[in-house]
Amino acid sequence: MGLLEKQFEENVLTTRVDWLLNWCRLSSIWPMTFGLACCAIEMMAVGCAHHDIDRFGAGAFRASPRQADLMIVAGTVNFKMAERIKRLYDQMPAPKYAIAMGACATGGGPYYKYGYTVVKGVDRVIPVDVYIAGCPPRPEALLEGLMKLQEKIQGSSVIRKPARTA
Amino acid sequence: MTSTETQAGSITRTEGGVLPTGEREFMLDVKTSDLEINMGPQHPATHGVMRILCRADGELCTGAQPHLGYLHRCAEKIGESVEWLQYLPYTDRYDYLAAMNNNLGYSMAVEKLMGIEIPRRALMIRTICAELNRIGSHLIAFGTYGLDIGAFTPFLYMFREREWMMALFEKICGARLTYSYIRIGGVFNDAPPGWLSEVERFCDTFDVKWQEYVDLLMVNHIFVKRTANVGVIPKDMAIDFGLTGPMLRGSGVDWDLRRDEPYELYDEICREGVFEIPLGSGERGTLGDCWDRVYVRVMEMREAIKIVRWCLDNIEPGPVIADIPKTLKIPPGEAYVGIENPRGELGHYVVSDGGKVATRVRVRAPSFVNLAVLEAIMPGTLLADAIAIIGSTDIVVGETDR
Amino acid sequence: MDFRGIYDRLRAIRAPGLTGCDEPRRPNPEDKKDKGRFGDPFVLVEPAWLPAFLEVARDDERLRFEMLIDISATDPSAEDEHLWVNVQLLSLTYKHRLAVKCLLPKAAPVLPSSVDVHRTCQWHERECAEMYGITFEGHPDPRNILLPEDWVGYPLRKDYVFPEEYHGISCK
Amino acid sequence: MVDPVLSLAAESQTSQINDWLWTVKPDFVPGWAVPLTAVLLAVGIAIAIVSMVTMAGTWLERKVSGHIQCRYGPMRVGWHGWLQPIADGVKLLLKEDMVPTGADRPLFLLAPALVLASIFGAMVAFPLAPDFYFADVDLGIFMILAMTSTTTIGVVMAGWASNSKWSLYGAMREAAQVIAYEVPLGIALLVPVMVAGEFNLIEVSNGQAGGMGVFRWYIWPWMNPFMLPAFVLFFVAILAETKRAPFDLPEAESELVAGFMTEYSGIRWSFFFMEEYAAMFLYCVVGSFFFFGGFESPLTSLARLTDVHVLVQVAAAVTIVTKGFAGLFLMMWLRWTLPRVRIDQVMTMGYKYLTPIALACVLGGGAWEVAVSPHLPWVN
Repeated sequence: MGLLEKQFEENVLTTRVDWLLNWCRLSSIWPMTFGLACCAIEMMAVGCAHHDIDRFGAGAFRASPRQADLMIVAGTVNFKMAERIKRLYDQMPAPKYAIAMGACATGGGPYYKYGYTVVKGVDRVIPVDVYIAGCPPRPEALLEGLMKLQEKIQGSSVIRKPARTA
Repeated sequence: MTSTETQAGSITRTEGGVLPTGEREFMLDVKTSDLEINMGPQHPATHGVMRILCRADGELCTGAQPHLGYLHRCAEKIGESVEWLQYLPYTDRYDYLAAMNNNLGYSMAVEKLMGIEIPRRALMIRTICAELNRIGSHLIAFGTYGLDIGAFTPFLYMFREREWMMALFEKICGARLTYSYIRIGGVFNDAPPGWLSEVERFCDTFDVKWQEYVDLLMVNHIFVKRTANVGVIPKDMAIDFGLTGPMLRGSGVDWDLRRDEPYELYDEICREGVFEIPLGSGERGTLGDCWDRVYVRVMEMREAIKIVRWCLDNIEPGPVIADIPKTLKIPPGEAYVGIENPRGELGHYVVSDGGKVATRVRVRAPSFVNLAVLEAIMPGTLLADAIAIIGSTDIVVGETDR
Repeated sequence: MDFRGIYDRLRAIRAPGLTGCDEPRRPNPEDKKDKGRFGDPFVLVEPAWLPAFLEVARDDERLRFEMLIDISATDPSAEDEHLWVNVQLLSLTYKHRLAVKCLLPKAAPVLPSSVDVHRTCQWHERECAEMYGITFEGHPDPRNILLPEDWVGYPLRKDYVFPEEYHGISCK
Repeated sequence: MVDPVLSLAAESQTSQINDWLWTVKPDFVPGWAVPLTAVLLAVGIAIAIVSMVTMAGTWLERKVSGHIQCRYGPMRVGWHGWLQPIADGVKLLLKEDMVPTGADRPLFLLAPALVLASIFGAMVAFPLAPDFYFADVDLGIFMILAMTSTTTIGVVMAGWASNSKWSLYGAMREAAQVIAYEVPLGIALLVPVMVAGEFNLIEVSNGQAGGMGVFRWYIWPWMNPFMLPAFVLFFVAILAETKRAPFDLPEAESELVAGFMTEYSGIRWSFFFMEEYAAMFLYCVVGSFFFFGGFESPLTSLARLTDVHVLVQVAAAVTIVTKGFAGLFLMMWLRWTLPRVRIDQVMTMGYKYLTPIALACVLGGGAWEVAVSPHLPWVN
């Protein structure tokens, strides 16, 4: 997309094309098989029959970061892991998204005060698109987070020039 | 026998068998270096964020070194920093698949120091919850093991039943995964109306489903071929490595804390002969192989159902928590309590100096101890077997790293 | 066998390094300050003799402590001059347990490794070493196990100061 | 015997298109543009078939796996998520094109193209209907087997060029596995070839037409009792050839992350996917040609009664595509049911069991053809 990306003025055609491309992106957000801690179990639950994240096209969990679009940071991040998370995030091809699932990934959670090895929020390492509260969040909350991410993707510009903010 | 010096220079590998004369000279010329492959921290087979450094000669794994600490969450430091009761939610989070059992272990350790009497109904509900959670934990262990072996679907089936169990726990305590329900002195609140009968319905359904799982995966020919005779842990090795739980029983050692050091109601339950302790027998391969370990877990699920049924039959109304103050001051002393977690002996060693905060909370995590055996049994297996072995240890990284 | 029996047996076979024992007791009603001592009894062992003690306890036919459940350490308080090393032993044969405690001076916390007696010690000792700064002499693989290799300080000591930042990630 | 490549030029669909193009060519268009257009059109059709099969395949895979696992699979994009493959495809197209540092760049870029090219090559020999084909290759089955096995080169290339140990493992496993199973696959196919007396897929299909209807399919024991074991061998072998569970070792997710495609992202990665589904479909089609009547089905017979040429062609096409997808469904069913076998078990099975059994089948089938078949009234 390199040549076409963010090259065009906003008009009827480009907005429709953008809408279509964004629709494709948001309908097929493939998460990475990557669980850290307790939240990972709820993430697994989301992938399973009862909640079935595959309904939204996001059920193709890929083990390799190269094929994933979404990194769900499900659990506590500590210093030893933070560097790996950064690396995994860098290995994902753009456009890529990250969800901080649960209190630990959002801001250290219950380990904030005495957790000497715990990173106080994964956003100190990688950019995060959606934060989900809960310890651990319910599967429904993760689905809600996915919806939020879809909303965010729908608003992004692909071939249009990004909207100027005053 | 020929031996080749690898390029790394550190490892001398000895080829088995006698090679023909010509080939021996040929092999002496060949310089091969073993491949160091890094499994994890993000790898589908490591069940979380563990890293295993494998040295591999082609498909053959010649050495393995687990690296932990990717989920070290300072649980023990927190234990000696927060108040006694405040630590309870942290116990949920080391073995997050069996949070009820963790609550139970910690509560029992503190109660041992306090020397208080727990109401009988509380003990009953505790046992029901702990055993249900054991089923849930084993379901995931079995399901993810299928995943390691390459069978995806049984995993989802097992999550289906687990989801019902989650709903049961949610009804009784409001949380799906991290319960903090079993408190020091009893349980947080009484079971809501109709809960016990729903547990009974769950037991009835589960018996049927259990048979399905056994048919679908446990006796599947490919599954048996993949797991039997793989990763054999002999009895003495199991004891030497301090293995507990299904890992130990899979090796044929008849040891279960619920029977041999009965705590809470298990004394009574064992006296009535409600449940049996399944042991590995080498039925499909060698004693102590992966299949035996998985078999023990699968059978334990059914035994747990029996215990739950017994509790449902014998439960009577009454108080569910002993009279304890809001801010606990635990008398000075030290106590160790080990309970039979789904993964083995979960020990809590607590030291109190008489204050509101513990001096020491040591968690003897079964996964941590069980994992150490990998270094000993993985060399000499195929890479695919290595994954089968990791899966059969059934570790929870939250617990190995705490 | 109960604790008394085990202790008597240990003395009878002259278990190496055995220096005494400690049992729970009720508080003295006359002494207001005495809160008593609750929980489990334990035996005290000279740190330098710990491996030998474990070996004897493992091999004695009346004790048979063949499984080592846990080795951990305790820092009783920041002022205390000693660290404790706590060992939990279990006999599968006789279904009894024993808690062992060694007192180590904080100034030089060194004791021999017990890996040759119980292989399970390997990881427990590594954890103890990184958390308390105890040196286990003769340990085959003395690396950090849970903490990163370049971690500074011994987190479970009472006087541990939390780090400000690690590899550029702020801890505040 | 006609050289497959020559036949492609001489009597293929492109030549049909070619002739038709000459008739509609305006005067100002130069003469050399006509064959070029014809070739481009044919390539377009081939790409369309491959991508349609892949799209239908991925959608089916997710739906089938979903329903096997008590869930629905994609539901939100279109009716039961039928637009999902399009969304996936466009998304993959929009992804960043990544070449890892340390990778062998030219090989890394070439490998997916080679994989895809080989499957297009194999597609050439696939007749969609008795009178609609790219090339009526006399040695059709040879062409397909030869072209599909060249994907291995691409896979090995990908594994090597990725500079990742997982990829290398995947590639080595793929090479070992494909070589081991090419043998029983080829030998097992000899049995129906002997029964049919033909290598040409259309002729094989024609051989199964006749008064007996579906009971004249070669799979039935009264045609040749060695056909059923041959089919089982064939099916197991194609599972291994297409890297499907229980033989998905080259991309074994729980072992090798994603095997030889670990380092591939975006559209390049989807090329491997297209190859996989197209190859699966193609092998299933080959299976239905040789064992399950090819174009023959009650539907085709019905269409033949009407004596409308186009209708017969359409019915035949529908039949063969349905049979192909039925095979695909079977492969999916197995994938979502069975655990994965180990590499040594794969090798043992291929070399020690399948190959000798396949040889025995050929011997038995051949003997039957020589000794028994001529005396069976329904065969002739």
